[in-house]
Amino acid sequence: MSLEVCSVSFIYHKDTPLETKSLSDVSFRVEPGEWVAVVGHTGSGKTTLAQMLNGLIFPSSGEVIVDGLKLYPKAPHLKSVRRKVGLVFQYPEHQLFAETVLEELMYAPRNFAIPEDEAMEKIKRVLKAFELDEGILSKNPFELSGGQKRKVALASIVVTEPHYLVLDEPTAGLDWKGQEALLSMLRTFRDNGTGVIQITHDIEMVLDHCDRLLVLEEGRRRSWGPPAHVVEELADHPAKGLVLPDVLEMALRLRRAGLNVSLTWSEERLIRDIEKEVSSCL
Amino acid sequence: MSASQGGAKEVTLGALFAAIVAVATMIHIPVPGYRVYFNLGEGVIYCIALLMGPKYGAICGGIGGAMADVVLGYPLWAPFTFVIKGAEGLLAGRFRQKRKQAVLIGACVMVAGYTLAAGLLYGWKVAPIELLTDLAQAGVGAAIALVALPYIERPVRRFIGK
Amino acid sequence: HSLDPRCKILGTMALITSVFLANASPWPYLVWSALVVFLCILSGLSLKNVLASTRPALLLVLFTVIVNMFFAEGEELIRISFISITREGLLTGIKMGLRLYFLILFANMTMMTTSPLELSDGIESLLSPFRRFGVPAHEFAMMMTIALRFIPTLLEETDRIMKAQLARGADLDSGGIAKRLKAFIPVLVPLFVIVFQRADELAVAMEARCYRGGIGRSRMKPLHWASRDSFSLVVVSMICIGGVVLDRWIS
Amino acid sequence: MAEDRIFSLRDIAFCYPGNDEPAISGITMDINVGWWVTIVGDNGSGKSTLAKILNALLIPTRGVCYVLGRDTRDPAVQWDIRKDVCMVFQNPENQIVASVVEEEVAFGPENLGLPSEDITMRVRWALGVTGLSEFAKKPTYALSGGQKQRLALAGALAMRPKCIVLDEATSMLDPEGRRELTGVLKRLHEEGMTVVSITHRTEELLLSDHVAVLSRGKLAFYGDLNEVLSGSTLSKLGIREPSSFRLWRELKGRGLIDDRVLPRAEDMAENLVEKICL
Repeated sequence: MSLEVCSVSFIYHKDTPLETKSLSDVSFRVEPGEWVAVVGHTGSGKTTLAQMLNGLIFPSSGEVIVDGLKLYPKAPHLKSVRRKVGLVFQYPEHQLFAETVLEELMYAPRNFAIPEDEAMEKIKRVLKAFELDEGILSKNPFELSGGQKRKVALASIVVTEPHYLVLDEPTAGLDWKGQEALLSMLRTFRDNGTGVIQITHDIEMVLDHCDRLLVLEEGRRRSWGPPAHVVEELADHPAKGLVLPDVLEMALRLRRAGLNVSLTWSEERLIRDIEKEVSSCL
Repeated sequence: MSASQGGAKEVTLGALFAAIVAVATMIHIPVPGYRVYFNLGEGVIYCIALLMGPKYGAICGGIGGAMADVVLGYPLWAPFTFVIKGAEGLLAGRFRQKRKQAVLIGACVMVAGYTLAAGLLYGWKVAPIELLTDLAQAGVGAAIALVALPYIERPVRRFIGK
Repeated sequence: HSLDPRCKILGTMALITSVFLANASPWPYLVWSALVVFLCILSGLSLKNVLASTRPALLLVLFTVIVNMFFAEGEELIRISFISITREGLLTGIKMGLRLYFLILFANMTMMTTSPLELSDGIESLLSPFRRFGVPAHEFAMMMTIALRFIPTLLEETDRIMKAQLARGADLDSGGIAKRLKAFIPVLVPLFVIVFQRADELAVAMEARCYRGGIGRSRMKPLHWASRDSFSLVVVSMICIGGVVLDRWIS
Repeated sequence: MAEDRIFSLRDIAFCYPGNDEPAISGITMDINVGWWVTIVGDNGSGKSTLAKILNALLIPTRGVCYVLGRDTRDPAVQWDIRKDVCMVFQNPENQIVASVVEEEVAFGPENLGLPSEDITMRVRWALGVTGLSEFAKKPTYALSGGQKQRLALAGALAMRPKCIVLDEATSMLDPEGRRELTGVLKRLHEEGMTVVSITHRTEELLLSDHVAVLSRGKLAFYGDLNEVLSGSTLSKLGIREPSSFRLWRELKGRGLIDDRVLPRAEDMAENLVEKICL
């Protein structure tokens, strides 16, 4: 049981003058209950990768295998894979359409032919997970506040209880508190056995949360592994378009100046290291 | 409150409606079993006409439809489309109090208009064939509008109020 | 190519009208063909590209020829079971087809030498004399400009929404026609919401940049009607009239 | 009225029609020419409403807003105010009118009815300042997010304004786009442009000299940058502080860095190394 991406490449507008390579030879793997962050600059191919994970587009070469099922156009199991892999687009509230929140949440279960009463159970569970009141079900999704709309949009995807959840910049447009709330929710999903794949350009946001990190640069895999390992790899040549967290940036600069501090993104740790260095210098 | 002047809102609304009609016209839905395609353009024109009235109906139908013709590579039809779909949107919007009638009137204008245009351009012998495809297209458009409109109405109501 | 767009619009209109009027004999088509070649040389368009641009419509032309051929009464030439091709049918078919083809040719040539922006400027300026009768020439052109700018954006947006709904298990390409149309509701509704939102924000952004309608507005590239515009228009009109007269005179 | 005062807000409140709760209320603040003021606050704190009041897109329902001494309630001067105070909005898509880059920049000056040579000059200048000269004839939809936002800025600059108001202008951009945009703004500011920037990215505070914090429609804090940095003003108001700010305070408290150093990783690291090695 895992979501595997094996040396995948993708070319847009193949065999036309507009041909552009968006991904080349990218591999990684997500297990249930694991949080993987995909980080890269705009145009690094991360959105293309996201759409590949649930069969909206298909690799030009290489394969995507979800729990043993290979994805290809018109695969008979395509729909069941889409149920297994929930995909949250950027600004998911832009896909709301139904007249009530209940209808909105019922949309995916109906498409996946989940019996009504079972779907109702799932809806109740998802409302609880998102700390939403059941009274919201009868409301019109368009009359909710921005934050609630985002929650409902997320819930409408999570409701089918996918094994893997892919999110493209899920915190875009949210303020700090909204971001924190969303991340803690993702943590809960991860802890309950969902494989979480978060796509972002903000490495600072994910360093503390994710189990493994995939860094993309110009469609290629620049680095892959646990955050500490990736940070180590990126230390000398940061990937294009990535802004390292301030603390890490500072640690890097101090190391380059010959100070013995660890490559850390924790404030306390850095301060402790600096103090140690200072006292040893004196 | 707002210090609005010069009708920027009217212009942007008209422009975006035209754009959405053009885009919807470019979306083709194949009919299962036949090599025939329908587009969503008609339906979107009716929706806008019924929501916003004759002015925007005419604008979105005329400009949007004509632009789709140009973009899709049929510039010769653009002036005809401009007149026909403009009138279609206008009339559907004019009689929007009764939705079904309004859509029916719009559909009649469209079918009659294009049949006429086809007669002029391709010769009168071809017109009946055009008439058939137009009838089907109009039916699809009317169906989309009547089914989708209740869904569209609520989320956009707060925008219309202003 | 560098002619004033107003000249091109009027010229095209004249050409199209005359092609409509002159359809009794084949001679005017020689005139039109010569004109097409001449205009290509003048505007630097390659004839091949111009002809290629008509390709999507060729099927239609062929269709027109065939239908006109079959449904005409007159002297029978060939007969295959109940379908017969008559002399008159063949002639009208070819004539209608040719006429249609030239109409398409002229319309395409205009589009190929005129940017949509110039076109909307031209339309605005041609309509402006009617302003006093309540024709909103400026608004009209402004709407065309903005609509043009938003078509690619909305196409992209549509693609995104379709994919988002597919990810939620939507079925956009199977089932009967009714089912398919219904499946598009979750695409249409978000699209409408986005359009209204966009219109709102864009209007504010335009007002913030001092937009207040067409009054007192100037242009970075104002249209200039030069003497060669008048000259070209006169020449084209004369060719058109000549074509029609030739046609009438022969028949 | 002092010549160097650009905005003067007196007890301003604004209520959207059909809403009982005012979006902002009781706001009194002055902004001088040449300042860079950052306004921070959570979603729904009324930041955008305040921005629109600054260039007469919204007229306060209570109180008065003076822009260069002119009352925004007077319809006769609203036009002039918008010439002097230009805005860049959050979504670059929703403020671009034309399909060609140079036409887009020309839109504002065209609205002012300027002669065409003037417009051409302004367009060339604005595209140069924003580093978009090479894109003049390109279609606008082909630009990247950061480029689109710089285009929006160019469109504003072509009006030759005295002040630029940014309404969350960086929030939809990636780090690269953000850097591109703030780079241009920094240069303009050095040349004397007044900047009012509304954001929820507190890192951007460092660009400014004055900071205002909005909280539920009220002005919770307004003062200069040093005041924000040295105290824990932000966290007390429930606003996230960038980790560099906390690091800066910690290091300063221990006497490891100088007072004049800004809380930026590179500056602090440099200073620290200097101090330790000496």
